[in-house]
Amino acid sequence: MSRVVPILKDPVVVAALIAVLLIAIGGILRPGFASPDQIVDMLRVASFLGIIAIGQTIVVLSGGEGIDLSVGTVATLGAILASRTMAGDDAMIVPGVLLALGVAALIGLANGLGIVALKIPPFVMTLGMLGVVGGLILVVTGGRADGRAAPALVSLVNGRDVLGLPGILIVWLVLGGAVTLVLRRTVFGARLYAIGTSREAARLSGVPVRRVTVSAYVLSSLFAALGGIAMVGYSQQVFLNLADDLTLPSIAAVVIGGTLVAGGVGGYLGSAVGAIVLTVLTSLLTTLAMPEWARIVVQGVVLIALLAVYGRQRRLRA
Amino acid sequence: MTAATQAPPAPTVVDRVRSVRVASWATAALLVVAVVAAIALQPNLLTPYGVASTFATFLPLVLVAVAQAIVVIGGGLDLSAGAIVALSSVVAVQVMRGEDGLAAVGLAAAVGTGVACGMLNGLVVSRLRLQPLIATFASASIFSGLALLVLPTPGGTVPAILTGTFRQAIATVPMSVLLVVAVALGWLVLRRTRVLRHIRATGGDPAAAYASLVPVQTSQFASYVLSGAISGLAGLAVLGNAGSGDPFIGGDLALGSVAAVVVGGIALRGGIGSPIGAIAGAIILALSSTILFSIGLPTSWRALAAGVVVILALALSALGAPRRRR
Amino acid sequence: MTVTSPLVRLSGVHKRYGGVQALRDASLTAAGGEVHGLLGPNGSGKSTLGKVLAGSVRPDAAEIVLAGESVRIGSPRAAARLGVAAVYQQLSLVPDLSVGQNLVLGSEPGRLGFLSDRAAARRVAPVLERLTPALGDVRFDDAVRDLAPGQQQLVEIGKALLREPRVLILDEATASLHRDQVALVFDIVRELREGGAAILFVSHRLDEITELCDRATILRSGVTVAETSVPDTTPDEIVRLMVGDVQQVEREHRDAAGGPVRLRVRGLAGGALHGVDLDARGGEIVGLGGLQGQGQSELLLALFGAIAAAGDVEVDGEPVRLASPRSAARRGIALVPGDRGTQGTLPARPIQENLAIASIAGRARVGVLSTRREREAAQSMVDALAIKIGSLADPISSLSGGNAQKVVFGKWLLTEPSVVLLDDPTKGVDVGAKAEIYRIVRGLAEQGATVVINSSEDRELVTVCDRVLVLFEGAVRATLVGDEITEERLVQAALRIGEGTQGAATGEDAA
Amino acid sequence: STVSNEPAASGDGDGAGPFTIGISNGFVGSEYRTQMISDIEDAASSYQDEGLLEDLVLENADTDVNGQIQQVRNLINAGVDAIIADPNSGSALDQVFQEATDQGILVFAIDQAVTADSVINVGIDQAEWAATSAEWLAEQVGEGGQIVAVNGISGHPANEARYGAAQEVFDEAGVEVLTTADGGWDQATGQQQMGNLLATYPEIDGVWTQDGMALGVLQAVVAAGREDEIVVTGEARNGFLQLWNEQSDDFESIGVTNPPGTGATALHLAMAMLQGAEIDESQLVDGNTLVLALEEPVTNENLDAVWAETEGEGESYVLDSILSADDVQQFLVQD
Ligand SMILES: Nc1ncnc2c1ncn2[C@@H]1O[C@H](COP(=O)(O)OP(=O)(O)OP(=O)(O)O)[C@@H](O)[C@H]1O
Ligand SMILES: Nc1ncnc2c1ncn2[C@@H]1O[C@H](COP(=O)(O)OP(=O)(O)OP(=O)(O)O)[C@@H](O)[C@H]1O
Ligand SMILES: [Mg+2]
Ligand SMILES: [Mg+2]
Repeated sequence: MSRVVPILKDPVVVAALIAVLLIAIGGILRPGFASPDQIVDMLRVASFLGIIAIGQTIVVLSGGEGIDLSVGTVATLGAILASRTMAGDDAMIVPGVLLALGVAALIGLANGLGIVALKIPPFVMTLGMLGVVGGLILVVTGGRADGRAAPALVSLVNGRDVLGLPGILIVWLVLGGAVTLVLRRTVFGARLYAIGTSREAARLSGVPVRRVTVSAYVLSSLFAALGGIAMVGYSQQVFLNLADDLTLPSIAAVVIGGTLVAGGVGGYLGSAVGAIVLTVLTSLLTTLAMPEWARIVVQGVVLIALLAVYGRQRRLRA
Repeated sequence: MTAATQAPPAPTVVDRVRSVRVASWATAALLVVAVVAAIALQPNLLTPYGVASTFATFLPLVLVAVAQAIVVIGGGLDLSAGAIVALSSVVAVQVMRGEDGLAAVGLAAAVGTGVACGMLNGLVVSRLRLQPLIATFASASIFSGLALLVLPTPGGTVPAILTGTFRQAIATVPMSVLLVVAVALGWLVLRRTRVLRHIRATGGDPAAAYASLVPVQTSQFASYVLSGAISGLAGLAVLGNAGSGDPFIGGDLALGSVAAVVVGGIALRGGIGSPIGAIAGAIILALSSTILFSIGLPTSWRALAAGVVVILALALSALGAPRRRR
Repeated sequence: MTVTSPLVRLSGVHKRYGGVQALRDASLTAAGGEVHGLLGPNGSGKSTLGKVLAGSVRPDAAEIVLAGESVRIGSPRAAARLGVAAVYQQLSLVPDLSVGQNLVLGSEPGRLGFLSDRAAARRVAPVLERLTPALGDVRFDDAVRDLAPGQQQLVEIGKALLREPRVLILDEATASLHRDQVALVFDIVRELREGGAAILFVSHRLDEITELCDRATILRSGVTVAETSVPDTTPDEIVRLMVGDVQQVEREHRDAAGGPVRLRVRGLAGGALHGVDLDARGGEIVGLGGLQGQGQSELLLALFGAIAAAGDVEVDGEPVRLASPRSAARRGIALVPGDRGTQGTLPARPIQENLAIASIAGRARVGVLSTRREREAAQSMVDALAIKIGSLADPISSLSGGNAQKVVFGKWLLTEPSVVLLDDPTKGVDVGAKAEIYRIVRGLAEQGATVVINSSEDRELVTVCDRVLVLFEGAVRATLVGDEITEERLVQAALRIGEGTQGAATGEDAA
Repeated sequence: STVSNEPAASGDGDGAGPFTIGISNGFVGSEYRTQMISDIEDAASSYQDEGLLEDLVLENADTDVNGQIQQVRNLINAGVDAIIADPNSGSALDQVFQEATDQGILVFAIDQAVTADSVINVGIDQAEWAATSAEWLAEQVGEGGQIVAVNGISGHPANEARYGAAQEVFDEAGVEVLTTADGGWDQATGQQQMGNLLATYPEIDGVWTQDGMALGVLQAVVAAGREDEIVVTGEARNGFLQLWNEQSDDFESIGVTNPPGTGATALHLAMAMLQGAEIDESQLVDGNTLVLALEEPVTNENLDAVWAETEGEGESYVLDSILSADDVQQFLVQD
C-alpha cells in the first residue's frame, strides 16, 4: 500500500490513468469509442502532436523560461517543403524530408541565437518567429501550398502495416524511446537538465550553456518538422495552415506530462501521455452531442482540473 | 564609516544570467522612429480623421497591453486576455441592445465580466497554484466558449453614443487620443496604490515578498482582477470600433499584448517595468503594420517582413538593456 | 540568568521535507531580555525551527506559546501580528524595489490604499540612521540590487527592526558581514535585549555566540540535545555538545613548496581588478586576504573565465584563455564558488548528477554515458569525502549545507584539477564539516594541486594557508608567509593598506 | 493640420479616374483566398493597362477583426476610391465600413455578407449553396436516412447560414442528423473529426460537409473502407475531384462551386460604378446584396468533363467563376 501512494503522485501515471478513464467514459457513452480501431485511430492522431511535443519537451526542460511558440508553423512549413518536393513520388521522400529538416534546423538556429545572443526572451522570440515562418510559407508557396505526400508516407501513417498498427506509431515509439535515452543517458541530456536547473551553476561547472540552449531550439524545430511531415502523410495533401494549431496543445501536453515549466525536471514519457490525453479528450467531446460552446468550455475546465490534480506549483509556506 | 561599506557588489550577483530588460530609451527611440516613418509614408495620418481613427484602432491593444503589463509585472501571464475582451464585449452588446440609455449598464457589464474572468484566472493561479501560461490558455477556452453562448452568431448593435465617441473631439483633440492619454494617466494613479506595490514585489520575488509580509496570493489575485477589468474596458473599445458584437473578436490580442509588453520594456520574469512602456510598445507594433503597408511591399512578403520587424524590435529593446553593474 | 516566565516556548515541533526529517520533537524556550543562541551543525534544523516560529514553514506538529498564550502561527503576517520578526538566512529582499520600499514592504503607510512616500521616508529614517555607521551612504531611493551583500543583509536587519519585534530571529544574519558591521548589529541586539525582547541568534561562529548570547539551545539532527547558559560553558564544551567529539582543527602549514611555478598571473585586470600578479607552485595553498570586497572573489572568477578580465594567465607554462569556465576547466582549473545555492549546485537534480556534471564528458563514449561508470565515480567521491547522503538519486537540495559543499568539492575532484580556486568554501558550514573540508584542501595540496582560497574568516586563512596575499582595491598589496600569518597580522595588513600605508606589512611586496 | 481632411477626393460617381482600389483580406492561410486575390489582380491588370486604374492597394494578412479594422483605416488613409473586402466578421466591420462610405468611398463585401447598408455585398447565396448539396444528400440517403454533419466554425455567420439551410432540407426530407462536429474549415481537423464520428456512429448513411473539409472527411471514410456505404457531399476543388476520380464508378458525390472569383466580379462592378454607373436597386436583396447565380454543380455526370478542364490547375485550385466587365452590366442601370 505504501508503495502505491507515491506512484499515484507521479504525473505520468496520473495522466495515463486519466487517458484510460476518458476512453472508458467514452466507451460507456458511445460504445465504438473504446473499440481497438478507434483507439488506434486516436493514437495515430496523437502521434503528430506527440512528435512535436518531443521538441517542446526539450525546450521546456532547458529552462530559462524556455518555450517554443513557433513549432506549429514550423511543422506546417516542414510539411509543405517535404510534400512539394515529394509531389506524390516515393523516390523523393528522402530529399523532401532532408530539405524540410534542413530548413527547420536553420529556423531553430535562429531561435536559439536570438535567445542566447540577442537575449530575447524565448516566449517573444519564438512568437516573432511564428510570424516570420508564417511569412516564409507565403513567400515559398505564393499562397498555394500544392504538395502531395508520397504513397509510402501515406501508408506509413494511414496504413496498419506493422503488426496491424500504423507504422507512424512505431516511428513515434522509436523517437520517444530515443529521446528518453538521450535525455537520461547522454552528455547532452545531463547538460540539458543542468542548464534547466540553474544556468549559472551549470556554466560554473563547465557546461557550454549557450551551445546546449541553441541545440535545444534546433531540436525543437527538427521534431516540429517531423511532426508536420507525419501529418501530411495523414492528410495526404498539404495546405497552408496544416499544423498551425498544434503549438499550444504541444505545450499543454508537456505540462500535463509533469515537466516543470521552470525547466530541469521532467521527461518525454509524460509529454507523450499528455498528447494522448489531449487527443482523446478532443475526440470524446466530438462524439458527445453537445453544443460547440459547451465543448470549448468543457475542454478548458477539464484542462484546469487535470492540472489541479498534480500540476500545482510549490506552496510559499513550505 | 568603514571601507567595507563602500565595497562594490560581490561577484555572487555578477554575471548571473542576465535578465532581459528593455531600457526605456530603446522603447522611446522605437516609438519615435515608428511615428516619424508612419507619418512620412502616410501623410494622411495627420488629418483629423487619420489621427482619430489611428488612435481608435490602437485603443483595444493599448488597453490589453496595460492589462497584460500588470499581470506580467506581478510575475504572471495572461493568454486569456483576448478571450476576456471577446466575452465582455458580447455581454455588453447583449445588455445594451443598441440603446444609448443602456450604455452605462453596458460599461458596467463589460467591466464586471472582465472582473469575473480575472477572478477565475486569479483563483486558478493564486489558489490552485497552476502555472499561469497554461492555466490562462485553459481559461481562454472557457471564456471563448461562453462568448459563443452569449452571442451565438455575430450581430447586435452598439449604441451610437459609444461608436460616436471616437469621432468626437474635445477642443479639436480627438476623443480617441484623449482616451489613450487617459489610460496612461490612469496608470499613474494606480501605481501609487499599495496593491500595485505588492503586485510588483510579488513579481520581483514571491518568496521574499511572502516573507516580507506581502499578501502574495491576494496580490496575484488582484493583478488578474485588475487586468480583467481593463480587458473588459478593451471589450468596449472594440465595440466602439466595430459597431456590433462578434464572439470571435480579439483573437490576436493576447499574444500581441505580450509582444507589446516586452517591446515596452517589461521583463517577462516579473517585477520590472511600467505599463506606460507597454502602451508605447502597443503603438510601435500597431504602427509597424501601417508602415509595412505604406512602403508597398509585395503582399506575399509582407507577413515575413512583419515577423522580422517584430523580432528586430525585440532585439533592439534587448540590446538597449542596461548592463548589470559590476 | 534564570528563566522565570518565558516569552517564547516552542515544543513538540516536527517537520518533514519529503524524505528528510528536519525536526523531530524539537523544543526551545527563551525569555524576554535574553539573547538566545540556536546552535547545531549544518542541517540540524536551526533555520527550520526559526521559520516555524516566523510563520514561513508549515510544521507537521508544533506547540507555540508566546507570553504565556498558546498561538497558531499560520503565516509570516500572523507572526508579525504577534510581534515576531525574522531575518532569514536567505535574504528576503525584492531586488527590483528600492531600499525604502523594501524596508516598509508589507506594512506601507498610506491612506485609502494609496501610498505615502513621505510617511514611509519618515518611518524608515531612524532605522537608516541607526544603521549608517555600518551601512554607509545608502539612501531611501537606492536600488537594493545595487547594494553589496553585506549592505543588503543590513537592510534586511533594518526591515526586522522596523517591526519593533518582541521576538527577533537572526538566522546567520552576520555571516556576510564584516567585523565592524557585526559590532553594530551586536549593539542593536543588546539594545533590543534591554528593551525586553527575546532574540534568537543563529551563527556558526563560536566567538559571536560566546560574545553575545546569554543562553543557547543546541540542536542535532532535528532534536534539541541541550540547553545551556553560555557564560557558564566553555567553547570546547559547546562544540562537543554540537558535534560530539571532533578534534579542533590545528593550524598546520608547511614551508613554501619547491618546484616550478604552476599558476602564473600577470596584470590581470577588469571589473574590480586592477592588475593582479601572482605566482603559485604546485602543492601550495595561497590565501587571499584583506578587507571584504577588494576583488578577492572577482580574482577567482576571472581566473576561472567566469567574468570578463584581461591579462596573462599560465598553468604549468601553458597560456590559459580566460574565455569561459569551460576553457578554464579544460586547462585543469576548478572553482568552488561562493554562493553554493545559485552557483555551486543544481538544486532539483540528483546528487549523482551534481557530482558528475563537470567531468561527464570524460567518462562518455561518443556522448553516451555509462550508468555504471557515473555511479562509481559519484560513489568514489561520496566515500572519499565522507559525504552523508541517503541515496545518490536523492536531490542535492535534501542535503545540509556542509554536505552539499562537499558535493561541490567532489564535483571538481573528479576532474583531477591542478589548480583549485576556493571562494569562501566554509561559509555557513558547521564546525565538524569545516574540519573535514580543511582536510580535503590539504589533501589536494599534498597531491600537488595549487590551491587559491578566499575566505571571509581570517581564522580560516590562518588555519590552512602557506602564504596569504592581501588585496586592496583589486591588486595584491602585501604578502604574508608562514609564521607571519596570524589573525592580528591579517587585520593589521588589511587596515593599514586601507589607511594608505602601502607595503607596510612584512614579506615580499608583490605590488 | 495642413493635410486635406478628405482623403478620397474623387468620391463616387462620374469621376474621370484613374482610380485607386483597395483590397482588405484578413485571412491568408487558405488557397481559396490566394486564388481570390490573384483573380482580382488579373482583373485589375486590364484596367491598369487602359489607364483607368492607377493602383490596386492590397491589405492582405492574417489578422483578427481589430487588425482588419486597421487594414480598412489604412486604405481610407491611403486615399482609395473603392474598397473590396473579404470581411472577418459579418457585423463587426460595419462601423469602419460606415467611416469609409461616409467619406465617399465605395465599399464591397465579398464572400461574407455584412450588415452595414452602405456596403454592397456581392456573392452567392450561402443558404442556396448549402441546400443544393443537402438536397442531393437527402435524396441519396432517402427518408429515414441517418447522417452526421461536419461543420465549419459554430457561430460563424457563413456556417450558420449554410447549416441552417441544410438542416431545413434534412427536416423536410425526413433525414435524421445524429450529431454535428466542428472541423474549423480545416482539412486535417475534418479528417480527425470524421474518424471519431465513424467509430462512434457506426450506423450512419451519409455525411454532410462543406468547403475545405470534404477531402479530409472523404479520406477518413476511405481509410475506414466505408466509401461504398457512406455518402459524402464533396466540394468543387481539384484535390477533391482527384480523389473522387480515383474512386470506383459507383462512388457518387457532389461539388457545388463557391467561386473565389467573386472578388474579381466585385472589381468590375467597382470600376463601372466609379466611372459613373449606378447599381440597379431592384436587383438588390435585403437592400444591399447582389446575389450571384450558382454554377452547375459537379456530379458524376459531368465529373470527367470538369476534371479534364481543371486538372492542369494544381491541387489547390478551386472551381471558379468570374463575371466579366460586360456581365456585370446586368446589375447596373445605364444612363
Ligand atoms: N525546503 C526544503 N526542502 C527540503 N529539505 C529541506 C528544506 N529546507 C531544509 N531542508 C532540510 O531540512 C534539514 C534542516 O535544514 P535547516 O536549514 O533547518 O538546517 P540548519 O540547521 O539551518 O542548517 P545550516 O546550518 O546549514 O543553515 C536539512 O537536512 C535540510 O536539507
Ligand atoms: N502554530 C502551530 N501550532 C500547531 N500546529 C500548527 C501550527 N502551525 C501549523 N500547524 C499545523 O500544520 C499543519 C498545516 O498548517 P496550516 O494550518 O498553516 O495549513 P493551512 O492553513 O490549511 O494551509 P494554507 O495556508 O495553504 O491555507 C496543520 O496540521 C496544523 O495543525
Ligand atoms: Mg540554516
Ligand atoms: Mg548555513
